[in-house]
Amino acid sequence: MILLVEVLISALLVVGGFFALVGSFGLIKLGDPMTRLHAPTKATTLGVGSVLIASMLYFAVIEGAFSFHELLISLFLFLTAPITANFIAKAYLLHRAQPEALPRTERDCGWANFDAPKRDAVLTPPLNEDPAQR
Amino acid sequence: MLRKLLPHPLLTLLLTAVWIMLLNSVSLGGLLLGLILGLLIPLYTAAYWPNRPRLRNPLMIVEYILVVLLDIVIANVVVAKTILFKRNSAMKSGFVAVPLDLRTPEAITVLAGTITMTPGTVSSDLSADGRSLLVHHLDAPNSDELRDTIKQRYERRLKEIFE
Amino acid sequence: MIAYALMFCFGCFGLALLFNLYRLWIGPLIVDRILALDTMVINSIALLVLYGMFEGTTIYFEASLLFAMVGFVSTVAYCRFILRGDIIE
Amino acid sequence: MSVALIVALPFLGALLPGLMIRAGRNACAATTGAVTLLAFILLLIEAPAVMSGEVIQYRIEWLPALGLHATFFLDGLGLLFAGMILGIGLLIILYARFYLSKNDPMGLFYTYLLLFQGAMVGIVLSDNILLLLIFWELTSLSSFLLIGYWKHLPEGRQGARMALAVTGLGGLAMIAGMLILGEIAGSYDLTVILQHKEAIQASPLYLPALLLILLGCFTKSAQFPFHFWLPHAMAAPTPVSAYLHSATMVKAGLFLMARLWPVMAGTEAWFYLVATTGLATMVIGAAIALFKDDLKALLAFSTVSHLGLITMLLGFGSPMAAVVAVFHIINHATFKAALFMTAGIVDHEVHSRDIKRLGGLAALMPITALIATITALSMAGIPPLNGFISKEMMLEEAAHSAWAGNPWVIGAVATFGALLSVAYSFRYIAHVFLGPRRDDYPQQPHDPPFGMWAAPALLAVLVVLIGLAPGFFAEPLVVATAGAVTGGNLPEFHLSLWHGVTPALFMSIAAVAGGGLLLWRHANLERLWLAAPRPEAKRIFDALVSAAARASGRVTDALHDGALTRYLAILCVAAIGIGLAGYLGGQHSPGQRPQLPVSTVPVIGWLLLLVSCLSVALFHRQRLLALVLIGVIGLIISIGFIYLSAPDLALTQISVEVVTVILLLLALNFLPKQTPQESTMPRKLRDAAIALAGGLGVGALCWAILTRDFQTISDFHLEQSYPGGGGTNVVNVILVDFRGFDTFGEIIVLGIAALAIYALVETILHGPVSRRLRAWTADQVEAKDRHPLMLVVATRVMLPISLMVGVYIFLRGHNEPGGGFIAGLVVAIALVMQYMASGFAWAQSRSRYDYHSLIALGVLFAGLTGVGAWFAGRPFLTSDFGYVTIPPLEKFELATAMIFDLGVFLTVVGSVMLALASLSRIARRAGETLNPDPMDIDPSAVARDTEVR
Amino acid sequence: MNHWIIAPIVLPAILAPFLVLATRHSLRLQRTFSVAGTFALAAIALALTVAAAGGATEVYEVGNWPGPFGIVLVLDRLSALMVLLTGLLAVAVVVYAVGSGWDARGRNFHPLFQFQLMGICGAFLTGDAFNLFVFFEVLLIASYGLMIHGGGPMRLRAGVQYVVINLAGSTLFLFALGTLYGVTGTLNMADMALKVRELAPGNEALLRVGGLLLLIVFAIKSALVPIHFWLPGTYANAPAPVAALFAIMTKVGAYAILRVYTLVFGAEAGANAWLAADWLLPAALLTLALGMIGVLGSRSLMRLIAFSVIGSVGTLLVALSLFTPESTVAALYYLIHSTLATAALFLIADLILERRAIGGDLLHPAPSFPQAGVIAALFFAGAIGMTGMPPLSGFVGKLLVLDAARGADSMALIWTVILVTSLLAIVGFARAGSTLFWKSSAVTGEDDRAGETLPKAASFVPMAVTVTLLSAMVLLAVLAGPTTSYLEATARQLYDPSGYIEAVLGPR
Amino acid sequence: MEFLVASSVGSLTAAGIYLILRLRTFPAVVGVAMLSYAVNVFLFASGRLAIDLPPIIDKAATGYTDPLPQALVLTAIVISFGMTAVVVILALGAYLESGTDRIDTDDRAGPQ
Ligand code: NA
Ligand code: NA
Repeated sequence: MILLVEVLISALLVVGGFFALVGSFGLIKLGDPMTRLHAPTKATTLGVGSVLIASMLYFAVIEGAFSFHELLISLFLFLTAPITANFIAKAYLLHRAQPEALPRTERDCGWANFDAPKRDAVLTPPLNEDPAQR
Repeated sequence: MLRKLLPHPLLTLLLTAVWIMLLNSVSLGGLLLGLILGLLIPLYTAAYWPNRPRLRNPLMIVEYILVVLLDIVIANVVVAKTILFKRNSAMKSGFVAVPLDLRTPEAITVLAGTITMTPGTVSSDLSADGRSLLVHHLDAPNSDELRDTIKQRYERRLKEIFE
Repeated sequence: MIAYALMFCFGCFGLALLFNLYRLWIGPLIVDRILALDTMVINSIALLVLYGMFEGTTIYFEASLLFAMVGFVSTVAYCRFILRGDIIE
Repeated sequence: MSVALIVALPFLGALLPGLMIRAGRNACAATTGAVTLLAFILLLIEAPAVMSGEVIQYRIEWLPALGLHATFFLDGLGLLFAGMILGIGLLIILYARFYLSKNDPMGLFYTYLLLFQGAMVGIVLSDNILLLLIFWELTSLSSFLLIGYWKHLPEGRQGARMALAVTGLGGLAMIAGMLILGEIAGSYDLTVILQHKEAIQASPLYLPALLLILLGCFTKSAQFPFHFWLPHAMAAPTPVSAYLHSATMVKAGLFLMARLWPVMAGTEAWFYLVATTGLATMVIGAAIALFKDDLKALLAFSTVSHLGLITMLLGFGSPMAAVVAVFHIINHATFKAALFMTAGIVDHEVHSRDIKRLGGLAALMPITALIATITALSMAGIPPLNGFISKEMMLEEAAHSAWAGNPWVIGAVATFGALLSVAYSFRYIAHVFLGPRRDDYPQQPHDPPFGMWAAPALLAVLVVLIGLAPGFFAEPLVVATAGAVTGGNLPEFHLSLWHGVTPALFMSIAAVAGGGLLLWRHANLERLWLAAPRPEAKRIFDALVSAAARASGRVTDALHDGALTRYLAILCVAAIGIGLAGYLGGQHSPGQRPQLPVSTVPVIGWLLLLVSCLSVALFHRQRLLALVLIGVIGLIISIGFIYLSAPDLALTQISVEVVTVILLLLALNFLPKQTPQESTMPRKLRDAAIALAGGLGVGALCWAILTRDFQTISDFHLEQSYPGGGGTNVVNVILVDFRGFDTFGEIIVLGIAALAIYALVETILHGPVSRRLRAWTADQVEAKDRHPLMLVVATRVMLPISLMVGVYIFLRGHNEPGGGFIAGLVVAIALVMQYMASGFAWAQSRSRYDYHSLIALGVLFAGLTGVGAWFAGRPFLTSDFGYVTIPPLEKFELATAMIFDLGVFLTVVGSVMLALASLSRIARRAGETLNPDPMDIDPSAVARDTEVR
Repeated sequence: MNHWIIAPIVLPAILAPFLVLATRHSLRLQRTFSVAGTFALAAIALALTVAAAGGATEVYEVGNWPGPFGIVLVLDRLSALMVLLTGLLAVAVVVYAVGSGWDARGRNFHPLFQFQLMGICGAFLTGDAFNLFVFFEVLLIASYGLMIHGGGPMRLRAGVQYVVINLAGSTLFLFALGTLYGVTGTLNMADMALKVRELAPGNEALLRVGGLLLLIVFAIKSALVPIHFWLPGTYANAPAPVAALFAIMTKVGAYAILRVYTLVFGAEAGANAWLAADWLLPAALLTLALGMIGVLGSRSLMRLIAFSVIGSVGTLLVALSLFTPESTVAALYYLIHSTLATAALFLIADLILERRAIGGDLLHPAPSFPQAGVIAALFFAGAIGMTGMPPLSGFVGKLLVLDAARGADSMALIWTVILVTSLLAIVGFARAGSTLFWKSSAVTGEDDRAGETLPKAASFVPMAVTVTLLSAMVLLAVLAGPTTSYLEATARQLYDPSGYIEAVLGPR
Repeated sequence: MEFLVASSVGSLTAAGIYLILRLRTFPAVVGVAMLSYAVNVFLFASGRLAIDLPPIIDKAATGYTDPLPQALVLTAIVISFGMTAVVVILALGAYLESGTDRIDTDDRAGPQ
């Protein structure tokens, strides 16, 4: 049983390392920033994910103490990775992409990067009061 | 009254779980403290989360998660293969617009996140009215197919969960 | 066996970091470098977890957690700077 | 006691004129006069005793560490000078009452005058040479004020400054001289010093002391080549010139030479320095005086000449010469003060002091003319006036003195000096009062009121009386004084008008005849004089001072031009240099500590760090990139800390780094995004060289420390952490307990930083910046969406989780890595995340915490936790802890350190947020609008809104 | 344990947040509490000085942890004196700031001021090297806030320079501390003194590196050439009352030099005894020279005063660098004097600048201004103080310094530099004063009377403060005897550190 | 390992020094940040290096690294954070007020 788990852990580690490596390799191999974005956002998450699972198993089985920390880290990563990717993509689009070259939104407005929010917020004039004082 | 004291019951549950995860051990005291914090913290943060959506079908979440996890694993293998074995010039990368039926911001976010974490796609931008999603694909010969997959596989399920 | 796997894994993540460094060095866009940093953070988190396993201790987990949180915030901050100039508006 | 009182009275009275001026000018002058008179009377009371050879002393201990004491003594010399100062002072006060116009602030004048008088009396009555120095400097200062009294006149300003500079120079030299003298004699008390002639003259330090002291004396007494300041000081009101520049201050130098005569005189050095200087001054001063057209200038240089005469006499070093010197001091004081006053009267009446524009005044103002004539004849040395007697005696002494073996040089030169003296004295009479009556005066001059001529008239009477009966009117005083000067070995002498047929008589006759001849040919000589090149002392002085000022300005400006980069380079070089010197200055043996093994991953981290450092240096001009690289470096250092067993450091470093980056990004928004390429290549190379040297130095130092073993006090902390501090995380226990005081200071630093930032932003937003900001436009392309939906949603989930993490890190800090500081940062970062997502205004409107109060509360919590220990009778910040068990829960710990840590937490959150809030105000002023909604587009809200609106 | 020892630190440390918390919106309340607190601080300092005059070195173990393991505060004659001087100066400055309205020209003046006092007192009282660093930082960051109080482009740019240079200094401080800890394994200064005595010879070089780097740090604070460059810009651009408070800042550096290099590197430090002396003397002489050259060469009033501060620091450090009891007495006496003189001059400069509508700070003739007569008198007195002329204490101080240099190897050089630079200063101040006051009255003739129309009440408090500072210099001269006898006892304590060490570490 | 740490401190210092000698405020601020990284690591290293011996009291621990420098570094980090914050805002204020971000001023004419 222990051996099985050891094998499993080892496999997870190897897989994790491999994917992480591929992800970072993609980061240098791929030719265009938008495509480069794919590599780390996916490969790395699986890489780290595998390592985290391996770690949980390791502590639970080998060290005999359950560890939930890893779940929390995974939660954080899964929550944040898409946002990070989204922002990097937006930053790239803003400076490098022609809005015309992008597919149409099929709505009566453009992409948020280039077109002001459709239902514009009711903008108030600048306040003179100090927000820190209220 | 109860809603005021317990603005986010699910969140309270989540936070208590987070607390246990943080403590890395289960004990009565820890659970109690976690529960207290899980009650108190949402009281403070509720202000930052107005118009919290109500989940229509929480059980559906489990199914969704399983689907996505599976897709992630597959996606990784696919992307790894693409990166390792395909010449850059041979990749058919590009953008595709995905019109959205979802309206809840939370649901849209989950969808966009899912897209980013799964095969060769990254959610890059929303349309200015929030009803269309700009997706970049690493290597997809047929972008219409991709769009349909997204709508079928993920958006449909999310619609069931959230709206 | 786990030890060997760990070594392998250390090697992979180490090499990954070097790749990230390469991207950081050549850029060419600032976005590329931010992406490289973000990837570095994620690889570091994995390294920390591996190190915890290696030493058999869990005291480094908070650091990983914090790395995750902080990496996210700083990447968003850099991007927001590019996007809007003012990161808190 | 009364000696001290004589000195003190003028000072004590100095405030009175300023007060009395409200009661009128007469009251003001009367008060001043009364003060002086009182001092004078006190002096006269002591006079008989002094004349009979007694020395009156008074001593107050002041500064034993230095040997500076308020000690006074009154002997013959002191009596003469003090009498002169106070007596002539009285006359000057009277004269000035009528001289000063209604526009002149009289109270101020008398105040200055009394200050000066006190200082002078202090000089002549001091028994302690350090005390004497104090009064000496005070005369310089008060005379500065008096000379510059007419502050609207440029001559007055320049004259005052010149006098101050020259006498200041002398005064400083004198300080050194006096200190040396005190060193030789073993005391600063004159009465002691005067006993040590042999010791002083034998000391190798005698010559330096002599030179320095003489420098002081010569400058004060306007001896060649320092004679030039005196005529320019004449820009002062005439009473000042009469008082300072004839009767008193210029005689301070003479006084000191006389005072120190018993121990300093009699050596070759003394003779050559003093006698030669005196002789030269006498002739040069007289020559200049002859060709001065300004009455006061003429008198001023005549004063220079007479001072030279007296100096020469003192320089001879023989007791009889000293007697003559004393006698001439008295005579000069009488006739010269009177002459100044007549010059003042002429100026006052005619509104001109230019001899060329004067003449024939004898008919218009007979009384003045009479006084002037008598006193001028005395100055010329015409019998039967007092000037004649002392000049005869001087020539007698000169005739008997040899210079470098040459027996007649001094006699001849002295006779020539006397001849010139006759010439200018006659000129004063002939060209001003005699000659045809002129009608071109702006208004008819006439004799002034009695009050104004009374004083000079009294002096003129004295001139005659002493001339006629020197034995009666002057001899006792001369004996007493000269006795003091010579230290008791006074020769037999008798003052009389007729000395018999001596060489001096013939010299005198030659002088008078020659003088007359000179005056007769004055016009021709003047042409020659004007044609001859001669150094204009004032111009030289001015050029010197302004050159010094310019050079100083240039040096100062060149060094302190505001080039911070150079300052920093110098600092770096200094630090590297002194470090290297320190290293080379002591023994060094290489360390023996076994080194830790190196594995692959750390090497990779090291590589990352090195490359990042290099990149920052190379790419720093792209500022955003520099910040990204800072992020990388922070990350690697944090990992390094973890690897090297410092988890607390890693947590702190990484969270501080992100907040720093955020702050820098916020600031960068309004700064240029690129640094222009402006350093030259040599400069870059220079900086790179300094940087490399610094890096090498620090690296080597680090290496040297890392590779050696040492004993440290932290074993105690490891041992006591749990039993004494109640925590297993030793670092945290050190922070909140062992060295909680450091942490207390540290959070205060943080709090102050936030308060200062807030204050700064407040200030600039209320200034002109505000306008500039309103016109500010973004200098880069902007995305159109400010608050993208995805980020907002993600942070909604992240915020509560992050807060949970914050609480967790706070609570565990005492036992595991964490604590209030890191927790504070985590919470702050979580809030920042919220703010980044939904904007400051919206987020701020959701939580109404006053960050000022948060900071203040934090510091107060921490501080009051510390103070709390007082009530338990323990020192500040003494902690207490205990374990609590509430069934069925596990045992848990409560510690006061937690409250302290809570203070830390609050301060951190408050400070970070206040700093961010302040920065966001700048953005708002730059035209950023407030967002009422948390995200740009909320598709569901659109649906809802269409129903509501 | 005498809790009063920590009061000069805790009082402002509690008062400042209280001011922020409770009185932030009421300037009147802020002023009341801040002034009252400052007076209380001065009173406490006086009491501490009286206590210290008894001769015993008192130790306060913060957190009840014994030295060298915890942080200790040490009250001896020197620290008491410095705290007292701080308290008195602070009273003058805070009253001036309130009276002149300077405190209302920006936010948070009083909290920052109190924190500044806390930092200064802490630096004087602490017996721990790292804690000294912390207090240095407290006083520095508060000084940053105060220095830029009121804003303005020049002030802010000068502020950047001031901060950057001091950040470099703080960095160096940590390098030095790291080195010293790495060699001696301790942070407590008394303990460090013992460790230095027993040091293995092979560690000597590193110890010296640490010790000398520390010297650079203190030299930056005290504005020693060639790292004095920060001072003219900073002081010339700081608000005048703040510059007046900064009079004590350079003294913090001087104090630290005196403390560290008599205690740790004193007579018993073997091969490392008097480590700083050889470096300090030439640098101090240069400082004195450059400072006074600057006085002569300055074209603006604030800069002139700033350079005179550098010059006075030079004089002080010349005396200090001789490291004899006599020279230390002279140095400390001069320290007190120059603190008063500097503060007085900056306040007088403020009185001038507040009134001189045309010409501002520049030493060019400009029309006369209200109350020019009175202010001229004050300036004259201030200049007398700074140039070291009688009857103010500067003269006594200078005599003490000269006297103390007697017998030193470089006596002739020291005397020459001190005396020649005095002349430069005299000429410089005379030029400045006659330009400001005499030439000014020449420019417009005689409209001094314009001043009579100015409300006198508004300027009463500032003038009274200035006069008080000037009078304090007279008093210091008159009381030179008792003062120096206190200082002699102080020097005895410093040159026999066994009392200090035993008080901190217990008898051994 | 010691060499890696020492040389890292050295290169951080070198980069920091180079940057604080630049002519604009922003690089100087970055330089200051680099220097504080350098000195923090240096101070930390003054307690010598140890791997996997965190100063957390534990019965199973085989030893502990020196906790004192760590505490000092924590304090130093926080302080330098405060300082960096002030200097960057000050630099911003100076730029907004004066329109230039040059770090060198021209003091020769004296302040205005
Ligand atoms: Na304690
Ligand atoms: Na801390």
